[in-house]
Amino acid sequence: MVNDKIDIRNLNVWFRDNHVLKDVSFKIRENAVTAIMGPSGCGKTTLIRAINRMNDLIYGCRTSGDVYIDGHNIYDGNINVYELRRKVGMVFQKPNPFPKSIYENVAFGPRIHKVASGRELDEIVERSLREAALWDEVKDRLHDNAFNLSGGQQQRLCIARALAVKPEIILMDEPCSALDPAATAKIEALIRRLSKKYTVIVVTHNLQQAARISDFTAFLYMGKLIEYGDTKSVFENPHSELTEKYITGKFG
Amino acid sequence: MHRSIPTLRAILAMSLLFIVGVASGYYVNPLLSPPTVVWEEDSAWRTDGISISGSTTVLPIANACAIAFMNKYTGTSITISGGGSGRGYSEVIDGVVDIGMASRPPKQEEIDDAREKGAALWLYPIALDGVCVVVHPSVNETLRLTLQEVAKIFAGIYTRWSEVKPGLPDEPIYVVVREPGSGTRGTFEEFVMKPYGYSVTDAAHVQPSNPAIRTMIETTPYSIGYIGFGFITPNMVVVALAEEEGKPYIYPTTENIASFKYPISRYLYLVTSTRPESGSLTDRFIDFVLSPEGQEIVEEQGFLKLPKYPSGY
Amino acid sequence: MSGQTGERVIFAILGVPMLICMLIFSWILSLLLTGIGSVRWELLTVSALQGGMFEMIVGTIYLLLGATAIAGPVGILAAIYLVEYAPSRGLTRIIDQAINNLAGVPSIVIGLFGYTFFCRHLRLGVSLTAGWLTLALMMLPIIIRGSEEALRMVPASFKEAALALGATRWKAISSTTLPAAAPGVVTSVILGIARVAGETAAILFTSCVLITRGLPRSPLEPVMALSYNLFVKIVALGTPAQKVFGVALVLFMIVTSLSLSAILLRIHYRKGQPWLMIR
Amino acid sequence: MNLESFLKSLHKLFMRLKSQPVEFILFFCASFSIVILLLMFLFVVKEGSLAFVRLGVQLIFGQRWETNSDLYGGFPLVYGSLMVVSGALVISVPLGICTSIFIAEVLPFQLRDPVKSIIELLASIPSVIYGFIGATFLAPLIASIFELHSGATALTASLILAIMVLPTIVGVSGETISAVPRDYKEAALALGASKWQIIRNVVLPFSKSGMLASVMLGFGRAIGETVAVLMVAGNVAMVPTPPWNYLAPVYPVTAVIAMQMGEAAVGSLEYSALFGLGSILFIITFVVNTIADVIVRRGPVTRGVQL
Repeated sequence: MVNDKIDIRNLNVWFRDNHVLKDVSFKIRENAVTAIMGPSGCGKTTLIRAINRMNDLIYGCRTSGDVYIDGHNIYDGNINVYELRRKVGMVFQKPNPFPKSIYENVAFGPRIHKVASGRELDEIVERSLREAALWDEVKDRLHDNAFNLSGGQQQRLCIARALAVKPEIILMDEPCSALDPAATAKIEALIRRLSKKYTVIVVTHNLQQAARISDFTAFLYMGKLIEYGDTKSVFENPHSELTEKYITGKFG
Repeated sequence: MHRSIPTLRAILAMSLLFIVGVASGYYVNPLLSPPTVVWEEDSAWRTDGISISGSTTVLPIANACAIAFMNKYTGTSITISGGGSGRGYSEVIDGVVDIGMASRPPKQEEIDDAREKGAALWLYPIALDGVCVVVHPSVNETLRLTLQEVAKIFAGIYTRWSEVKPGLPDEPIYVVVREPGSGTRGTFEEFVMKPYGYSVTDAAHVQPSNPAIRTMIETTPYSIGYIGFGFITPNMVVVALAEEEGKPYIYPTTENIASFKYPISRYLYLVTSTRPESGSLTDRFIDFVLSPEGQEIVEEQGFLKLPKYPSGY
Repeated sequence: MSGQTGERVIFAILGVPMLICMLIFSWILSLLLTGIGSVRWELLTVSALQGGMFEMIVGTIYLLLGATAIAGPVGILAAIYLVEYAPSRGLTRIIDQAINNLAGVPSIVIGLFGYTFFCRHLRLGVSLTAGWLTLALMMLPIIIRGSEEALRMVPASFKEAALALGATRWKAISSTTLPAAAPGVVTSVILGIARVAGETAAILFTSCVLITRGLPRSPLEPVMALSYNLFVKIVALGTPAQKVFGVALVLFMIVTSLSLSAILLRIHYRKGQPWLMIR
Repeated sequence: MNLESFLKSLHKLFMRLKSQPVEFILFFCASFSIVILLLMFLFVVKEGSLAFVRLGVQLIFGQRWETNSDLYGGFPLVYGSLMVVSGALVISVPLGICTSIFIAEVLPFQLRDPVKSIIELLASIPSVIYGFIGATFLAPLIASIFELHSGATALTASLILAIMVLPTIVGVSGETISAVPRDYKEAALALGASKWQIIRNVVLPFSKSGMLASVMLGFGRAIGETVAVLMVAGNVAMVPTPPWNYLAPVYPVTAVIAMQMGEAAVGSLEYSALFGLGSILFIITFVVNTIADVIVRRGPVTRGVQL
């Protein structure tokens, strides 16, 4: 059975006088990979940061409209933002592990939420690293500094870190843009695998990548949602002329 | 991007501003002093300038006198800076200033230094500084103490009058002192407390001025304090002091203070390196301080004027 | 929800110190403002011989202008060298260290140095010039630090663009980097002035006198200054506070308006320079 | 760097400077600070040498400072300085660090600049004004609270000093907090960390060395402060009894120099002793500044250091 996990309604975001997202509305399917693509500066990152309210932290940012997750409006006054962010994990463009050991990186989330300690924590770390397909590579050096890992490993570590707090949704902001093709392939495979358990939203400007990994694709242009549908139909049979131009490489 | 170097321009502007500022100073300066009057007997000192530095105790006298002098003789310029007695002597000897201020006679090294550099120190006493120890009449009608006894009282070692001397009332001593920083307190502590290494007890009651001490002593039984000579009234008992056991007990009188028989007394001096030329501004200024008008200012500043104007210097 | 209440408590604990800081500031301000009524403003233009403070105000300005004229160019040029030229990291590091240490030298020690070196060794005596040099030493590190920061904030691409067009190094820097950094440089100079405007310990032995007639006629004469006057009157002469309130207030206003203008200038220009907004 | 290569690089530098007049002028200006610092050390120590030779360690450890009897024992003075400064730091360090955290992490954006500016203004108020305020308002207040005869005590001096070094501490530790990479904060935020958890787990570990440096700098500023301290410390050259009695007057080193420099005849033992104190002060601040510098450099700039 298929469900809608996230329901975005008339979302508008401004940075100071700059209207970045204009009236975006669409629904995101549960346990699937949704790709958001579009040329640089079209508001992709802003859109996913609106889903876990990370935009709140940027000075001069205003938001209107609603985002429902499991039927709860996250822009309601009484929502607990920290609970929300725990439920909606995020992976960033550049791998950003903390300057701590591999173990401590993954344990960071469970620790601050005080959900586990001791053996239990060890288990969570192991489970998360396995899920992120990193366990075999690092199991013997869990207490090494995370910066000793390669870029691709660092990014998978960041994914493991996000998984450790048991999120339901994972937002990925161009997770492969700083990686080489081999590492990219690993991450892409990982994303496919994760979509069985999690709702994954990936921002990308790489068309092939969107086509390869996503079940659904949204196309943003100048802050507006131009097209949204299942990936196959968007790529093979776009409704909008803009989408077609973008896909065929006429601009962007 | 063809804006040429605003930083250099800013530097230029700054220097220009600076030059304008200094130039305007030249312009403003004459405005500050009233137009020059043609004097009947014109002499060089009327447009001359001298500088004075030294003791901070003498500073208020010199400051007030200089202001009065410059307002009277509008062509003159007297520059005064503080420092201390040591600075006063050394700068007079080195010829950096024309007149030094000192609250003590020169030390041997300073005399040696002066001789070495060919300067003869001329000391002009301009005021007397004598500090009188006074008690409330309830203590005794006459009281004689050695400096050490006074020191012990002010240090809080004696806490009851009966401990000081047999026959005095068995009552707690009520110590009154001036605020730290006061010249009177400084003199008192230098002559009475420091030689014995004592410091004033925490239990002392601090009063901000001579009149305040006067009122305090007059109204508080069993009190003791110190006060400028000019502030003594019949309602208090002045204590006769001896430098140590066996030496005579001296009352503070004008003569005793002027002759330094009274232990807590000193002159305040103006110092020059040679005998000032008669008719020079240095000479005129010292004359002014010693004149009745100048001595009036000495009293206003809370010091004792000289008993009779010394003429032998 | 209980987590959020706990957080509020912690923030309250963190916030109280900030409120204390604000309170201290408003307390100081209110103390100085309560005395404003008792100050006779006509004294600003009256000579010190008549109890005014005209010469002290002008004297203070003299000291500041001269010190700025010395420390400004030297400081700015030093900053340019450090940012744009300095060849070896080792040398830059040593100069950097020296500047930091110079900034940390207590003003009284600078005053001692000024007295032995400028007044006695260079035979300048207690004079305006000695005061300029001493104050310039105090301003120097502030100006270098501030200008350095301003210069570093200008993207290297500006300069490179000019270099690519065939400009010499100095030409490239002076025509692109410097104009872009100018507001920051000027701010640092003003901050330097503000820092020394109220300085007492450094000019205590080097350039000030309590009273003299009029303004200095040459740079080798001593000068009257607000801070010195306030200090001597309270400490040495024991003048009651009410009588020197005017001096204190004028000094406060001069210094505060200087630093306020520097702060406002900085905020204004940071907003006006788009390349500073990118982090 | 060994001597030979140092000389070689120095030679290279000179060759470069010779060919480029502009660079030569700039280099001259830049090296000015080093020259001044050396001169300063040289002259202050030179003037103090007589005291160092004649008094030796007595200048630091001697118990009595009595100009009248030519006794120059700096211990009560150094003790007074340290007492006043530690009192000031005990007050201002927690205040300053909490304030800087609060401004950088909690305060709404619009308020940050105004609040920072106000604290910066506190830094620029001349010390003679602080002294004036301390002597006319704070000292009487202290006197009446603790029922003392005079409010000129170590406590008063500590309070005034605390206010004076507060901006330094807030400023420098604020700078290091704003240097915490946004990456780390966002990563923690995305994991659902609350603001306090970010402060504790990301900001504090990252900026603790900078905060330590700010404390060192505050110490350096406080121990060198002269005029304000002189006006409120009471100036009695004795170690208070008991030694931790903050309600007793003290006579910090800087105050002694400022008060007695004028008194001292040039070339006398007193004059030299004052310069001796000055060079001790110079060395203390030099060491403290250098340590602070090292801490700052070692601090948050390097990525990948175990926190």
